[in-house]
Amino acid sequence: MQTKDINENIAWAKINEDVLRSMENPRMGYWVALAACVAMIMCAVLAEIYQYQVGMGPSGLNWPHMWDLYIATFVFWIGMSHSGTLLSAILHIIQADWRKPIYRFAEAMTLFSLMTAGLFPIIHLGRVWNMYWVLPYVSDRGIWPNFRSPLVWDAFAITTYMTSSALFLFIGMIPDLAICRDNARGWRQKLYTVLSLGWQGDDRQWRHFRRIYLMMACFLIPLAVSVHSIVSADFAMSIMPGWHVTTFPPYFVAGALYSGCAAIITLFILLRYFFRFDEYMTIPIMEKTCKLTFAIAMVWTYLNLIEFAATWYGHDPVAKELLIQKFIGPHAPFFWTMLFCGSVLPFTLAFEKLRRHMPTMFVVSLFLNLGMWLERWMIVTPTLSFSHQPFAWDIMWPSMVQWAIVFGSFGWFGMLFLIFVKVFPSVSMYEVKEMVFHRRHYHSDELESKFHRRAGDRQSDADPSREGA
Amino acid sequence: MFVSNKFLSKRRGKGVGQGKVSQCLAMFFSVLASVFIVAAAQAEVPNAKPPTGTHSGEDVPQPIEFPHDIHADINGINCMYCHTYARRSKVAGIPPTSKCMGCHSIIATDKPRIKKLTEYWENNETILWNKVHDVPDFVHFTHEKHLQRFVFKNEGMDVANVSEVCAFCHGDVKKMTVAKKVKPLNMGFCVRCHEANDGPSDCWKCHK
Amino acid sequence: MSGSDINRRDFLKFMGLGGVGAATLSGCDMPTTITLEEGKEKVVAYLAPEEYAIPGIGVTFASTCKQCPSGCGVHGRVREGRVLKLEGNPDALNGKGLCQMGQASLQGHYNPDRITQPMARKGGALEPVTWEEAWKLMKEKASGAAQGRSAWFTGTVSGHQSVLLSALNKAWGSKDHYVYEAINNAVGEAVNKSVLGDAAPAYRLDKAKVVLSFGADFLGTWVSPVHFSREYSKFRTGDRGVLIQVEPKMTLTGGNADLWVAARPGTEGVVALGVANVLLSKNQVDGKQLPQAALDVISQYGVDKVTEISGVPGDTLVRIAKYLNERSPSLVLSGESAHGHANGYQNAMAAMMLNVLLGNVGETIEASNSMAFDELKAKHGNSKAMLDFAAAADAGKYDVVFFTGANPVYTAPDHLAMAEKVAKVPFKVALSMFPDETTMAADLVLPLSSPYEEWGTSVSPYQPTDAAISMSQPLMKPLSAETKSLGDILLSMLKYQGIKDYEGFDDYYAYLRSELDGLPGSVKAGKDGDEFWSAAVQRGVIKVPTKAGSLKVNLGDVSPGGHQSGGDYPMHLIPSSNQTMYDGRNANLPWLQEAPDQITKIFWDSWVEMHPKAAAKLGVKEGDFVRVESDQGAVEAQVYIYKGVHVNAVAIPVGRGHEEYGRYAKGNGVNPLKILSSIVDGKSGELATHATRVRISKVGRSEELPRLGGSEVQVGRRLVNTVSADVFKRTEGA
Amino acid sequence: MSLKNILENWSHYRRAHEEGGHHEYEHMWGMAIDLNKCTGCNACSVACYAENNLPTVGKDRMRKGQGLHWLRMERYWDEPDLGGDDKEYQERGGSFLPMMCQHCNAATCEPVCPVAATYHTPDGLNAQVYNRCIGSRYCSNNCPYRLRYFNFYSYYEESWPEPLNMQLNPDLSVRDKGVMEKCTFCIQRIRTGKDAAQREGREVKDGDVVTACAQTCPTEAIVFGDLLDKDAQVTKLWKAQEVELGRAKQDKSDGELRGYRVLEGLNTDPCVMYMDRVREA
Amino acid sequence: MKRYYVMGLFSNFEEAFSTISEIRQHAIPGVTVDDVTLKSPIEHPEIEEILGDRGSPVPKFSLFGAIFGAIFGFLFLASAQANFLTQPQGGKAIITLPSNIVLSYEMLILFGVLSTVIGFMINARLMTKRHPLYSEKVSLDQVGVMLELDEKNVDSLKELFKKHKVLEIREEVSQ
Repeated sequence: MQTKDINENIAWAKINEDVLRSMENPRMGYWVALAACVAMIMCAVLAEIYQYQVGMGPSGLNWPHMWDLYIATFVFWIGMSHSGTLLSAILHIIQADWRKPIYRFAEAMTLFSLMTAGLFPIIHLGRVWNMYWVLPYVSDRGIWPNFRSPLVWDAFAITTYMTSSALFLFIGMIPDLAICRDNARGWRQKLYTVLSLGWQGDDRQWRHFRRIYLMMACFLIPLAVSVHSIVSADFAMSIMPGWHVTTFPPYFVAGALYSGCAAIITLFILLRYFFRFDEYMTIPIMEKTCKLTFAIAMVWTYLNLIEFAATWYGHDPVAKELLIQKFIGPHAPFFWTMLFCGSVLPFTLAFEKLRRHMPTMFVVSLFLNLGMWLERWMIVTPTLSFSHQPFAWDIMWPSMVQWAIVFGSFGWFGMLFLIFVKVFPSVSMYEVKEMVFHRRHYHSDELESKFHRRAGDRQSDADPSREGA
Repeated sequence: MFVSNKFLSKRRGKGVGQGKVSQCLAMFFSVLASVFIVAAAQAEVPNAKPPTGTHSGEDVPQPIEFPHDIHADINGINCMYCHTYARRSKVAGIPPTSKCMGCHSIIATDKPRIKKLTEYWENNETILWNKVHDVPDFVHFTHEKHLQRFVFKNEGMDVANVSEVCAFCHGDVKKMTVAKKVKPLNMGFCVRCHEANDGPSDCWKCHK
Repeated sequence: MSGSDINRRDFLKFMGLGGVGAATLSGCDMPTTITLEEGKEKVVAYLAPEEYAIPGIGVTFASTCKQCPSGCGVHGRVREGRVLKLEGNPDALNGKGLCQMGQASLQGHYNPDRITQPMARKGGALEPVTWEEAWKLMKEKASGAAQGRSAWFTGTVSGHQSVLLSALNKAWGSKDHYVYEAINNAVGEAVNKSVLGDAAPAYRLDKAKVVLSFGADFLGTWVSPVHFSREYSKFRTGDRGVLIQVEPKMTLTGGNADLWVAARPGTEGVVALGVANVLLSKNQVDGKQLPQAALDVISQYGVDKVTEISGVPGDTLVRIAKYLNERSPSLVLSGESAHGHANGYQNAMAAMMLNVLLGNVGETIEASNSMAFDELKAKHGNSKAMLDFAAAADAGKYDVVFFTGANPVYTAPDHLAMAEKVAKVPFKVALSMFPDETTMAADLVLPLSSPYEEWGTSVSPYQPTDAAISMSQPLMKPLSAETKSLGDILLSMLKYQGIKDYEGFDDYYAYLRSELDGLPGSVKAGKDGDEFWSAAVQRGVIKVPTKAGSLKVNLGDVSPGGHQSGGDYPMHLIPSSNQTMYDGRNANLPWLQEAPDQITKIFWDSWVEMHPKAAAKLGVKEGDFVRVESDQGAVEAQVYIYKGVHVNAVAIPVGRGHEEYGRYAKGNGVNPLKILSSIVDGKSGELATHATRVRISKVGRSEELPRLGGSEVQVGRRLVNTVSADVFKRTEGA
Repeated sequence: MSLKNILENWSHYRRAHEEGGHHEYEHMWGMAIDLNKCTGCNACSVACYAENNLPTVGKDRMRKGQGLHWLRMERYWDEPDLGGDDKEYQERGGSFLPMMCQHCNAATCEPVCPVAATYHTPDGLNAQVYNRCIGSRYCSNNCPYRLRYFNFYSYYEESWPEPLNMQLNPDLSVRDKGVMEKCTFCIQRIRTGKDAAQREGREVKDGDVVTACAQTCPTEAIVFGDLLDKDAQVTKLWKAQEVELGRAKQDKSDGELRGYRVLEGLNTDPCVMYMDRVREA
Repeated sequence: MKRYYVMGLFSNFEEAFSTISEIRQHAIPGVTVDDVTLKSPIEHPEIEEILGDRGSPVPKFSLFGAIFGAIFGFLFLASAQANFLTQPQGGKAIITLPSNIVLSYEMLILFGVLSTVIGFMINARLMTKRHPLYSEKVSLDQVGVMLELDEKNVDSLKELFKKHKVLEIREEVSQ
C-alpha cells in the first residue's frame, strides 16, 4: 500500500517525459470527449440564441422567479473556482508540498470555472447587448453604474479574480512552459516561446519567481474569500427571507471550497486514469484531498445547521415559513437530496478503504458536486417562491432553455479543460521536481511515512528498486 | 431642490492627485490612470452654455423643398410663427397647410413649389413631411419647457432672438433650405447643457 | 378642457389620424434599432386645425359608455385624433368612477376584429360587399317583407335610437321588437311593478344601515354597478352599514359582505320567510304592514323548517334578523341567483315582503325619477323576449329580422336551438361591430361604428336621483370609413321607406340636433340652439325634469314555491355573471380576458367552482377537469375549490366559450348557458338561469389553473388587517 | 470629477438621506387606500392597463406568471374561514388588497440595481428608467412586495395588433423585452399636472394630479396626492391615521387607528398607506 | 580584452555548489561569486547560502500597487458617485462606505497583483532574449553555472569545472 506522497527517487527526466507525453497525440477518446463537449455547447448556444431573440420568456422564468438556474449555476461555478486557487495558495503558504502535483489542474479548473461562471450573469440579463453598462467607464452621459449594487461588486470581484487567478496560473506555469519550449517543435514551439517569456531558469529569475509566487498567493487568499463573500452578498444584502442571512459569507466560502474540492477529486481521478499519472497523482495525495474535503464538508454542515437553528429560533416568521417550505414544501425532494449529498455522503471520505478506492471516490465526488449544485439552487429558488407577499407565492420548473444552457456550461468547461490539458502541462513539472528533490534531500517524508506505516506495507515500501532512479 | 443639482454645475475637471511613485510604477499607472482619470477629466470640461457637439446630417428629401432661408432669414419670420405649438406643447408642430396658404394664396403663387402646395390644399390632402430631428421614442423632449425658459423668461441667457435659441439644438436653420440635423441630439449633448444651465437631472424628466 | 362650442364635425374632418408625432411606439431597443435614421418617421401637417387642438396636449370630450346597459357617462382623453383613455363623467350617475368594463370599452373601439365593411351571404359564406350592394339587398329582401313579417331583436335601446326604431317598426307595420339582455333584473322589475307600481325604484344604499341581499350583485353586474359602488362607499363610511349576502355562490358583493350566507339555490325566498319569522316571533317586529295571507305563510316557516330546506343554520337566521331589527332603515335586495329559478318570482316577492315588513318602502326604496319623455326611455331587456322570439321564429312568423346589440345565438341555451331557429328566418340582418355568433349567422351584416365614433343620446334604465339624457359624441374620426352608426342606418332606412318626417335630415347628427332643439324650454334652461347643444355635448348629460313618482304597497303571494329534487342530476348549476365577461360581450377585450375574476382570480378561461366537500367526494383537486352535465348537454372545465360556493352547487362563469367573436374570444373556455334546462320562472316567464340541475364527473385530465396569485391566505402576515366595525365607528364613525 | 468637490462636500455626500431628507423633496407623492371602501372590483387595474400601455400577454404566459399588471388586486381569504373543516362556508368575503408600487423612501430595489436604472426622484418617487435597464431583475427579487414586472417577451406586435396600438399612450414608452417595469404613480400625469400648473404660474394643488387608478375607483377608496401639501386630502388622511413617513413602526397611541403600511417592519418606508378593512365582529 | 561567457553543466546541485564555493573562495582571481549565474530546473532551497542573499524588490511593487489600488479605487468610486447625474439613494448616503470599501478592496488586490506581476517581469528580466549559452538541459535535470569573465580566466574556470565533474562546458564571446 502506497503511503508516500511521491516516490522521491523518481528521476527528473522521467517527470519531464511523463508530463510532456500527456500533452501529445490525443487519442480517439480525447476527440470524442471534445466533440461531446462541443455538442453540449451547441445546445446552450442554440438556446441562448433563441432566448436572445425572443426575450427571457422561453427560459421559463416568471414573476416572482426572476432568477433561477442561471444564478444558481453561476454561484456553483464561482464556488467551484475557489478550491483551485485558494487551496493552491494556502497550501503554498503553509508549505504543504503535496499540492505540487495537483495544483496546476486545480488552478486551471479555477480559471475555467470562472470563465464559465462569468457567462451566467451575462446570459441571465434581459438585455445582454447592454451588459457593459455594469462596468465603470467614462461616458459623456454623466452616468455610472450603481456601486451599491452587489451585482457591480460581482463584476469587480470576478474581473479581479479572473485576472489574478489567470496570472497566478500563468506565472506558476512559466518554468514549465520553458520546458515545453525546449522540447517542442512547430507551432507549439512558437507558442511556448512566446508564453515562456524568455525563461531560462537562472537564479535571478528563480529568486524573483519565488517572491512573486508568494506575494500572489498572499493576495489570492483574501481575494478568493472576498469574491465568494461578495457573491454571497448578492443574496445576503437583500431583505428576502432565506437570503438575508448573516452566516452567508462563510457559508458560501465553505460551500465554494467544498464543491471545489469535490471537483478536484473528480478531475484528479480522471487525469490519473487517462494520463496515467499514477506516480504523481498518488493515492496518499488523494487521501489528503479527501480528508480536507471531509473537513470542509463538516464545516459546511455546521453552517447549515446553525442557519436552520437561527432561523427556527429567530423572530422572523417569514424566514421561518420559508424554512418550513424548504423542509416540506415543493422543493423538499431537492432540499433533502442536497443535505444528503452534502452532509451524509461525505462520511464515505472518513473511511480509508473507501478513500483509496478510486471508482467509489469518483462517484462520490460527482454526488458531492450534485449536492453543491442543488445547494445553490435551493438558496436561489425557494426564497423567490415563498417570500414576504403570500400572493406572489408560486412554484416553477425551469424550462428546457435553462437546462440546455446549464448543461452546455458543463460542455464549455469540459472543452476548455480538455484543450488545456493538451496545450499546457497539467502537472507542474518543476514543482514535482522540487518536491522530489526536497523529499530526497530533507527526508521530510520519512517521518510521516513512519507514522503511517503499517506492518503489511513495509515490504512494498522498502523495495526501492521498484521505483527506478 | 434635488440634492445633486447644485453640485453638478460645480464640477471642474482635475485629475485625482498622485504622490511620487517609483519610475516603473509611474509609467505603468499613468497608462492605467489615463484610461479613467484623463478621459474623465476631459468629459468634465465645463461647457459653454449652449450645448456643444456637431453632427453631419444627411439631406432629407421632403415632399416640398421648403426654403427655411427665404422665410426665416430673408423675410425674417419668427420661428414660432409657423412652429406655433413650440411654446405651449411638447411638439413644435409643423405649420398646417392653411397657414401656408394664408400667405401663398397671394404671394409667389407662380413658383413650382407653391403650385405643389396649392395642389395639396385643393385636394384636401395632408402633407406628410419627413422627420429630421428625431429622438428615440423613449426620450420625451418638451419644446414648451425649453422655450419658456430660454425665450420668454430669458433666464441666464443673453439671447438676441428666438432663432438663436432654436439654433442650440437645430443649428442655424436660417442658412438652410430644407432642415438638416446638425447637432447630435444624443444624451451627452442634452446632459452637458443641463449641467451647464442647471437643468433638471432627474432621469424621469425625459425618460418615462 | 371639455370641448367648447366648436364644430366637432370640422374637427374630425381636419384632424388626421396620428397627427404630429404619429408613431410614439416602442420604448427600448435592440442594438440594431437604436440608430435613428433621419427622415424615416413621418410628420403630419394638419390641413386647418382648430385653435384648441394642440398636438401633444390631450383634450377631453364627454360621451357615454355602452359596454353594459347601465350607460355610464365617460370623459375621453383625445390626443392627436386618437382617444386614449376613458374616465367617468362626474356629471353623470356614475360620477368620476368607471368599472373595468368601461375602462376596457376602448379596446372594443380599437378592436382588431371589428367589422369594417358590409358583408352579405353569398353561397353560404359571408363576403364583403359595398354599401350600395347592401342597400340593394335590403331593398330586395327587407323592404319586400309583408306587413308585420319583420322584427327587431336588440339589446337595451334608449334615446333617439329607440324613437327611430319604433318609427321604423311602425312603418313596417310590425310591433315585434324583442329587447333582450341575458343579464337582467326582469323578475325583480316584475315584482317591483306589481308590489310598488314602479319597475325600477331607487335603491338608497347610502341611507340603509343594513343591506340584506339575496344574490343581488350590485357591486358587480346588478342594474348599475358603478353607481351602486359609489353608494356602497357612502354606506360603508360614517355610521357604517352591515352588508349581508345570501346566495349560493360568492359574487363580488358577497366578497365584500360582513356576513356571507350560503343558501341552497332557489331557497332564498324560504330564507327571507325564515328571517321574517324570526323577526316576528323573536324580535317582536310589528307585522301589521303585512297582509294576513303573508303572515300565515311566514308562520309556517319556522327556523327549523327553513334550515332544513335552505341549509342556512338557525343561528344565522337569528343573527340576520337581529341586524335587521336593531338597525334601521334596512334594504333587502334580490338578484340574479334568487331570480333565476322556477320560483324566482316568489323569491323576489319574499325579499320584497321583508322590505315591506321592515318599513323600507319609502325609506330606502324610493320612487324613481321617471323621465318626462316616455319615448326616450330605455327599453330594458329581459330573457322572455328571447324565448318569445325563438317561438315566433320557429313558427316562421318573420321574413326579416334585424339583430343589433344582442347575441342570442351565443347566449341562448341549446334547448332553444337558437341557431336553427334563426336560420329559419329567410333574411337576417345583423347590425354589429363584431363578428359574433349572431352576426355570423346573418345574411347581411352592416358594420356599426363604435360608441366613441358616433353621435347619440341614451337614457339609463336606472334613474335613481335625476333623470338624464346622456349624450354620445364622436371622440375621434371613425377608424373605418365604411362603418355607420345605428342612428344613421335607421334614419336611412326610414328615409328609404319614404317616411316624410325624416326626409329633411342629412344624417343622424342633423336629426339629433333638431330633436334636441325641440326639447321643451324647461330642459334647455334658457339656452337655445347652438348654445344648448354645445352645453349638452360639453357636459355629456342633459338633466331632465322628472315626474315625481310614488310608491304603493301591494304585496302579492309570498309562498316560496316548490323545491324540485334533482333526480339524476344532484347538483345545481350556477351560471354566474361577473364584471369581466359580463354576458359574453366582453370576451373580445384582451384587458378583460387578462383581468382576473375578482373572487377566484382566474383569467382567460372558464372554471368550475366547487365546494371542498363536493370536490373531495368526487375526488378532484384544483386544476382537474370535470364534466358538468345537464339534461341538455355537458361542458368541461377546470375546478377551482373554495368555500364560497354551496356544497350542492357548482358555479361556472358566463361569457366565455365563444365560437366566433374574434381572436380573443374564440375557443376560450366554455359557455354554461348552453346547457341550461328549459325551465322558466312561473310568474314572469323569464328563463330560469339558475335552476338547472347537473351531475359532475371526473374527466381525468389536469392542468395548472390559469390563476393569479399563490397563497390564498395571508399566512399571518397581516397585509390586510381587519378591525371590527365597533372600533371603526368609535374612531371614524359619523 | 475633482478631489476638491469630494472634500468640500464630504459631509453632504456622506449624509444619510433617510432622516429629515424629506424637506428636500419638491413633492412627496403618496396614496391612502381605504380597504373599508375597496370592493376589489379591479377597475383600477384595468385603468392602469389603459393608461400605462401595459401589454396583455395571453393565457399561457399569464399562467406561467409572465404577465404584467402594475396594479394587482390581491385577494386573501380569512384564515379562520379556511382553517379546519369545522366551518362549512366562509362567513365573510375576501380581503382585497390593491397592490401597486409602494414607492418606498428606503426602497430595497434602488440600491441593488447595477446600472442605477431605478432611483429616487425629487418627487419622492421610485423611478424606473426603462432605457437604462439591462434586465438583471435583481430589483424585483429584492422587492418584498413583488411589485416589479419584467418584459419576458417583446409584446408590441402581438399585444397591440392594428388598430389596437392606436390606443397607446404617447406620453410614455412602450417597453420592449428585457426591461423591468412597475407602477410609476402615473408619472406622465404628474408631469402634465405640474406643467399645467407651471403654465398657469401657480403651485401644484391637490387634485391637479390624479393617478388612473384613483380616478377610476368607483368607491373612491384610493386617494392620491402630495404628502408635503398640508391641505391635500391624502395628507389629512395620513395625519388622521397617525402614519408618518420615516417611521418604521407607527406608534399609535390608542391602538384603534386603521392606518398602516404593508410590511412596515421591513423599514422600507413606503408612500402608500392602507387603512384596515372593517367588518362586523 | 575579450570577455567570455562560460557555462558548465553539472548533473546535480552538489557539484555546482562546490564549484561556486571555490569561486567564492577566490579560486580564480578577479572572479567573484557575483559574476555567477546559476541555471537550474528548480530553485534550490538553500541557494542563498551559496550565492548570497541577492534580494528581490518584488514585494515593494506589491505594496505600492496595493496602496495605489486602494486609494485610486476609493477616489475613483467616490468621485464617480459624487458626480453621478442621478443618485439612486434609497435612503442612504451618496458616497457609501460599505460598498466603496468592498470595491476598493478589490481594486487593492487587482492593482497589487498587476503591479507584482509587472515588478516580476521587470526584475526577472523576462521578455528578453534567451542567453546564447542557454542549454535545454537546464530545464531538464542539469544545473548550469555560468560566469562572465575575462579571457585570461577562462581556462582556469574550465579547470575548476572539470574538477567538479562538469558534464559539458560551453563558451561564447561576450559582446
